[in-house]
Amino acid sequence: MAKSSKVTAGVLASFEHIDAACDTIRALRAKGRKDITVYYSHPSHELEEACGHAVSPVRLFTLIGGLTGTTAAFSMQIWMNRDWPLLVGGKPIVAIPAFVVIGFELTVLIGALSTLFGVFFLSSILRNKGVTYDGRFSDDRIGVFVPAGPDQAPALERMFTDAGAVEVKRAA
Amino acid sequence: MRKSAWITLAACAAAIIAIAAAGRPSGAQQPSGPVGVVLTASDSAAFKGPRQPVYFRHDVHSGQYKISCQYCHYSAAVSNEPGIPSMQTCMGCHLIIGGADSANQLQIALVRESWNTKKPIEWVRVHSLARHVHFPHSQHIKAMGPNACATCHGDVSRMPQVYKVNNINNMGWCINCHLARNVNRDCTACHY
Amino acid sequence: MSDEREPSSDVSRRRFLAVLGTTSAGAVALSGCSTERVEKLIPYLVQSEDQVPGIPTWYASTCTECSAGCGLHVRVREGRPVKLEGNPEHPINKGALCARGQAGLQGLYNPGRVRAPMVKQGGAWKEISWDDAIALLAQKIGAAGGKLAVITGAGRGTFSSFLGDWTSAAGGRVVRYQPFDLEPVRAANARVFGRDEIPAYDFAAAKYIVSFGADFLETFGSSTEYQLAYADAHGFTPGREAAKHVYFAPRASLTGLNADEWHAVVPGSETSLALAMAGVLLQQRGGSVPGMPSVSVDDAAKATGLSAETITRLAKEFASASPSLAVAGGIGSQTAGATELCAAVNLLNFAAGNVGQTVRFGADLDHGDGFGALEALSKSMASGEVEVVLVQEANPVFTAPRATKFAESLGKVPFKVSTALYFDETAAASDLLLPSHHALERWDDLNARNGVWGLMQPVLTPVFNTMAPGDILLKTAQKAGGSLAKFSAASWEDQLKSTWQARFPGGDAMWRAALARGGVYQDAVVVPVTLASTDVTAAAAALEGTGEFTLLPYASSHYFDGRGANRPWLAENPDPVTKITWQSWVELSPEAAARLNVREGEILKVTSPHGSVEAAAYIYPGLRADVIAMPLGLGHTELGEFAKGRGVNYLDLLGPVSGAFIPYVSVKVQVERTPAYRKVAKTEGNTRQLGRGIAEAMPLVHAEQGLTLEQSAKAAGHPAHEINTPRELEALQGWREGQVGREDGQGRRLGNYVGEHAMWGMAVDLSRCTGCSACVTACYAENNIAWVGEDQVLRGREMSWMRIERYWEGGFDGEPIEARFVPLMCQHCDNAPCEPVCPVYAAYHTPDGLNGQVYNRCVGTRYCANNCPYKVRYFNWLAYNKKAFPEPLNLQLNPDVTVRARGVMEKCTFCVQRIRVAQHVAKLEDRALRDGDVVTACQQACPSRAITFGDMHDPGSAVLKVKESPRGYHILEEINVRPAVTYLAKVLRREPVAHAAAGGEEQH
Amino acid sequence: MAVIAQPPPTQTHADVTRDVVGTLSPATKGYNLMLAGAVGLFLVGAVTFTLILRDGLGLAGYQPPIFWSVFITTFVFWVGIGHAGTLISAILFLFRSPWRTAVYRATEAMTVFAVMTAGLFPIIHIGRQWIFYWLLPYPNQRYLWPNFKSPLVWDVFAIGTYLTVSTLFLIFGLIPDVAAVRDKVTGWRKQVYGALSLNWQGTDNQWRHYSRAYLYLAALAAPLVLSVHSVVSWDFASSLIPGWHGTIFAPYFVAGAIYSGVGMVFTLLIPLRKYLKLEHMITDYHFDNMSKLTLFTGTILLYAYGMEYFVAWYSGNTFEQTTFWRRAFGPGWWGGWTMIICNAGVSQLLWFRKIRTNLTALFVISIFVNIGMWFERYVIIVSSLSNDYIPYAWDTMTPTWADWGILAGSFGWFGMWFLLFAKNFPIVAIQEIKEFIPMPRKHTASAGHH
Repeated sequence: MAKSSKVTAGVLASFEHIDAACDTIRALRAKGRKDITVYYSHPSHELEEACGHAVSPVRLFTLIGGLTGTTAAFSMQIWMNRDWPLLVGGKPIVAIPAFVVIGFELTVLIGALSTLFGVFFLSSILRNKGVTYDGRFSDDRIGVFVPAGPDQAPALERMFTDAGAVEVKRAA
Repeated sequence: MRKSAWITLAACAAAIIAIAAAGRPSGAQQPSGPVGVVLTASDSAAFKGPRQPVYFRHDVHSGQYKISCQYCHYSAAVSNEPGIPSMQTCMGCHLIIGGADSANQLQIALVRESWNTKKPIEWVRVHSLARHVHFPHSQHIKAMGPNACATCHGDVSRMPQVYKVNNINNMGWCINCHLARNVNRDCTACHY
Repeated sequence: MSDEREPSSDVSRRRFLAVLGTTSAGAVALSGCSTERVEKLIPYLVQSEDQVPGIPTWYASTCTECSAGCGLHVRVREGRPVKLEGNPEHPINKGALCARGQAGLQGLYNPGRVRAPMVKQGGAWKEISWDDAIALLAQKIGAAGGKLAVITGAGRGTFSSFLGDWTSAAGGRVVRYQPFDLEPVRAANARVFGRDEIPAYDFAAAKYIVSFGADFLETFGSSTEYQLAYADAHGFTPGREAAKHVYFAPRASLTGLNADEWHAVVPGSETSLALAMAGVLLQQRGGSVPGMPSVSVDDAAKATGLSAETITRLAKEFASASPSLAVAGGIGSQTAGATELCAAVNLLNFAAGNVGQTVRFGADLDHGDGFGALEALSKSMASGEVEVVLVQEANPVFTAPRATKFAESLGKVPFKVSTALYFDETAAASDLLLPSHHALERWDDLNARNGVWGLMQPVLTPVFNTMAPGDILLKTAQKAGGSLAKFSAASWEDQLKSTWQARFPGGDAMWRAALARGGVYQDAVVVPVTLASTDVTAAAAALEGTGEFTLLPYASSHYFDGRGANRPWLAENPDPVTKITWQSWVELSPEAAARLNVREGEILKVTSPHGSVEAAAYIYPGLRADVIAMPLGLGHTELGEFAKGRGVNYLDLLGPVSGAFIPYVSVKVQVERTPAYRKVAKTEGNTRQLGRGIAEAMPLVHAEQGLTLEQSAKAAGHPAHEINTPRELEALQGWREGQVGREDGQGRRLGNYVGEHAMWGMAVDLSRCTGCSACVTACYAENNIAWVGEDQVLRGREMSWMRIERYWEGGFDGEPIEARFVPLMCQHCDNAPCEPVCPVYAAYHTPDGLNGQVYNRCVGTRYCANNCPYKVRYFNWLAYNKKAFPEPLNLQLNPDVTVRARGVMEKCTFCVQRIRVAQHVAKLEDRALRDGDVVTACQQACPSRAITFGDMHDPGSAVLKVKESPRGYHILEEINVRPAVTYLAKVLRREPVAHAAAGGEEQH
Repeated sequence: MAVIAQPPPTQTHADVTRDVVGTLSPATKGYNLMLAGAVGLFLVGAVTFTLILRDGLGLAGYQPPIFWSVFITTFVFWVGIGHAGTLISAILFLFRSPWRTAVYRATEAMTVFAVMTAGLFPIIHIGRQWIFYWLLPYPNQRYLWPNFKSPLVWDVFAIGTYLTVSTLFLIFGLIPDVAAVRDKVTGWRKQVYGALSLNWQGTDNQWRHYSRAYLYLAALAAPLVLSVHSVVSWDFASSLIPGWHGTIFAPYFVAGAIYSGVGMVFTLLIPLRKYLKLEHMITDYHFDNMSKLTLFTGTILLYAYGMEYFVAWYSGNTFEQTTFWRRAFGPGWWGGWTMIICNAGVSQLLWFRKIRTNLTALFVISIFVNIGMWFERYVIIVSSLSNDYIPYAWDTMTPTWADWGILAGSFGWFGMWFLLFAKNFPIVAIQEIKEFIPMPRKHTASAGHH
């Protein structure tokens, strides 16, 4: 796991039970905490819902990428065919039907690439947020991290233990 | 953090355009070379272009004495091939002209020797067109006049030693000219 | 002319040429990128007036590939001949040239040539200087004391007569020996008309042509001349009565396949047939030839195996046409009784009143002394009467049947000298080699017939260290002195020139004019003849042996007597009849094959009383069931890398020769199957066109009525071959005016849809085409096409841009078999399917309507070839360009055409290089192209004048006129690729046989 | 037909991680032997190609008019193989079909490596391999561009796109699993997987974008699957050669591709599952469903074959008729029948559940499928070319050692990559399996959502 220069101070709790985790998260959000980080090992609607995020804007990247691909493909083919027009098989110089295939391919290609770019760009992959992490989160634990100074920490620890966290530790 | 990502994105785009632009060859540059001062064969090493067995100076023949190109390259106006002068053509003048100074005399002596020993001088080829290109010299002279030579070969009248001014095997360079003059650029005009 | 053109002798001429070759863009392997390595430019010492780099110089000369003596135009670039074409001014070939003649160039640059004088010492050859060689010869001749014999293959002319004087001065004798010398024709003429000569035949004037086994389109006499005339007589020209052609022989040769009727008569029975026909003719015309032996139609029918009706019908047809022409004397019908046959045919012609009309005496076509003379010499050599023999450009060791023991007799001669060009069998058997100049390297002449004197001049400095035979004789004479001392001319050139100036008035002017025209041409005086004798033995000559098949060896139309065997152009140009390349084969009729249960390619053992040979079987429908046929010319033991050990020599099956000529059809043979198999290297796939309308034909009557193919088919009650309905065509029309037009005129400008460019097109008249394949060799020569060799042909990888397809029609349940020949080259379609599929635009449409192929752009996906419905694109699977042009063959390469490298697609370009050159010339002369400025190589060579080429946008162009013929059609019209090549349907003198159904009979 | 219900999950998340990470255990002798074999085959191909580069394509058995043969056949074969993967991972993902989870990673890997193999052939098969890049539209001093009207250029783009997208799809799906591996292993492997996991931590924010993006990638990949082989089929269909010039080619080829792909999945998974001890994850349930897919596509092929012959007969077009008559009874009859029996015929056995669940039978069938599909392409290409419009030019061909060398090499190249992948990456998707295994709950009562 990635080490980092500055570790955000806070409290990290890990849960075995999904419902416990969800309840805790909801409780924290009720308290108005926005800066919670939840770790889990697989896509889970229950948890996503608990975290209550809006729909990811990554689709914009897909859309824009796709459209760019289409325009790029057609403009490229039309321009290149006119740049040095050569006649083949008595077909028109600009033969749109023949260009559809590459139009489609580039739509998909650039669409996919920009989607991927979008994920890397939006989510924190490739960048270390410097929050505490535990290897078991990729296995069968759910982690909840809340940044907190020494003053708030004890309260949070108590809250987590009550909620049924199997382990609570403080990051500083 | 995010800004940097956007910058990277822009940079990539810029790079791609730059590469695209780079693909376009530039036009011919002007030849450069000292005007006909007296030079000895040993100097020829200093100049661009291959050293020739005989230090033949286009700058003297074409520049100083204003001998027209087609006097020696006799078939340029009538044939695809420009033609290289026979030893007889050289001797036509150098039977009499022996050279003003020792350096020149030395070189002209070589020419006379080759004539006497019937061993033609083996010139080193400067302009060698790819074998799958057919370049009709006659058509270009017909279209651009007898002094069109410099367009491709550079101003040899200022070259003590001939060198390649343009990459004649760069097709784009040919095409630039054909586009500018709006003449035929059908593939089979040159490739067959 | 050439002597001024020489550079210094120090600079190797060949290297010099090679270098100039590289400077002239083209004639070297195509390389993907620019050439940066150091090249040398070697100037002439003295610039000759008649050589301008990049511009071809044409020299007139004369062809020596056979005794016909056709006129040549030699195309010389940068001092080296690159192509041979017919001399349009020449009275014999009028600009046409056969495949063999064109391949003379590969004779000049042949790797099998003797490169320097050599002497045999202890069985090994040792190179010596010319002086020593001449001295040795002179000394031997001196010592021989008149026991000298000379065998020469030289044609009639100044040299041959000089040779005669020279030899008799030395006390020896000369035998002028030419294979296929038509001795029977001469003997018969001597007997019947008292003239020992070969007359001139006028095929053009004949209204009815009957050939008794005389293959006048291939190897009989002056075949190119005959073919030109034959095409005019037999081909269809509106408003001109077309001649009918009947062919009697056991095997349908190319001539037979072109005949309107081929009748497979019993070998040797032609004599009685000719006499019977003469009888019927006289009956009908009411004349008589006193003393002519009469043979009843029924006897003739019995002898020939034809029905009496047929004979009578044909005889009557023959009688009612005038003038007509009957010819005989071909190798394929040369039995021991060949002289009788020729005599009978003489009588037939006489009875029909053709003598003096279509058979004209007085010309006396060139011929040798006949095989009898050689045989006599052979005997005296055997009995030790000859001390020194000089063999001059003849190869009797190969061309005389082994049973005649010529080689043995030659072996008995103490000192044997050969002036051969090539290291052939005879050269190998000799003691001293004095290599001659090739005809293109020396001064010489040829008196092919009375009145026609062809001149030869050196058109390049000799490729090898050789000497003109004339100079050899002169130098030897001067060395030997004595009785030979009188031959004191300084050089053969002087001697020839002075002889000419003595022979013709006009001095130097005459000489220059003759050089320019290629000789002096006068009409021979026609000599009237009277009937000297009418005695003819009608009975067929007996055949030797007890085998079940009669052996029919015939002269190969490409190898001729074998001299062509070492020339890849001829070896790879498929035999016009069988379409086999590179190999020897045995032809069996389908019936015989079925009876012996033989399949194509099985090795058969053919045994005669005198020997046996083994070769692969080829099943040929144009053959009698009781005959097997074999082409001569292969089976060399020497002659060079391409010929040595290739094929078998069927002469080994023949017996000793008693008469004046070799009776080729004289033995019966036994045929046995062997377990061995060898795939036949033929270029044809399926032999039937499966009703696809590729090679179309229509009856003469319809052609005369000016019907189109569809109308003709309807009239004949056949279903018209499918084409697009008018509605479909209308819909497909779109691409031209519609789509392309919409492209703001750009498409119009690029593609050739408006008249501002030329639009090149071609027309091929199948009623003239005989399938002789001269165009194929012309294409190879012009376009630097690489030959690929037997192994690659077996993989179907031959590169011939132009191929002659031969399809069989009919032949089922008794109906006659008919051959259709179609020359197929790139059709330069407007809607070319090959173009849009090329990913890199290597195939595209040029503004002047060509289907362009840019070799250096081609990456070799081969999709174009797949998508070409005509299958006329050829791919360089291996580096054929490296294999096909070994020194010095590479000197022949045409500098105007790029040599294609490995991995590149190539095809017919309509000789685009010729188009471009013509355009350049026109531009320099500030004029537009004129019709006829561009002549494609195939069109130029065609001895049938079947091909027309030109600009279809020029309303006055010849090609448009031909294309307008109602017989015109496009191959595979229904797929609407709009070819630029129009074919004119063949014209039959009978109903065309119905097309075989799809999926019908095949031969693989 | 009878359906096998999805078996209820028996394992916990921890088991899944353990078992899958367990497959990455050090290689056994058997594995190394197989790998060595694959590399050996690849070298055979490499040597053959070197010789072809030196001497030319003439080394192969090409015999005009057959200008394309074994190389293009093998190309289309591998492109076809490359179809099952993305189909199963993308299209079935969109259809939310549960049985894909256990097998899709393996099939996806197969796809990528198959397309990687296919991608070599456009280079191998051209005459001047060293300038293959002329097919790409890159700015050059000649001012020349490729011909976008040529199906071969479409091909370049289609294959290129498909390779890129399917690779991305594979890598993308791998990220969380690699992270899981990273957290299990130690030492240098931890470093490596750590780097490969791109720092994945499975935070809510990451998952949020990740699952969305995965959906869109799937949505993009789905039509791609159908398009790629359609484009490949147009390489043939857009020509005018009888036997190629058919409008049903696109669906016909796509069905065939999926058919062959799934066949190859069987060939790979049946031994693999045993070797990696994944029997409890990849079960009859999965094979049954894949068999049904095979049966479905196989039946489409049966229809397509029938339709080809019918159209040829019904068109009344003599060229078409001759071609198909000869395909069945001509010199290449054996190929024509092999293709019909191995594909249309054998696939019909899968109507029987006994066979669908008998892995030995499935394995044997899958071998037939692979052979049959290779022959399908061989027949379509070679037999159609061998007899088109001009009978005089007709010819037949026999492949040479060079053809077989390249074919062997392609299998070696493919096997090499697949084996390496199977040993070093989770061949089963940990995260998606977990998705279908409910996590423990404290109060079952409070399950569900408020």
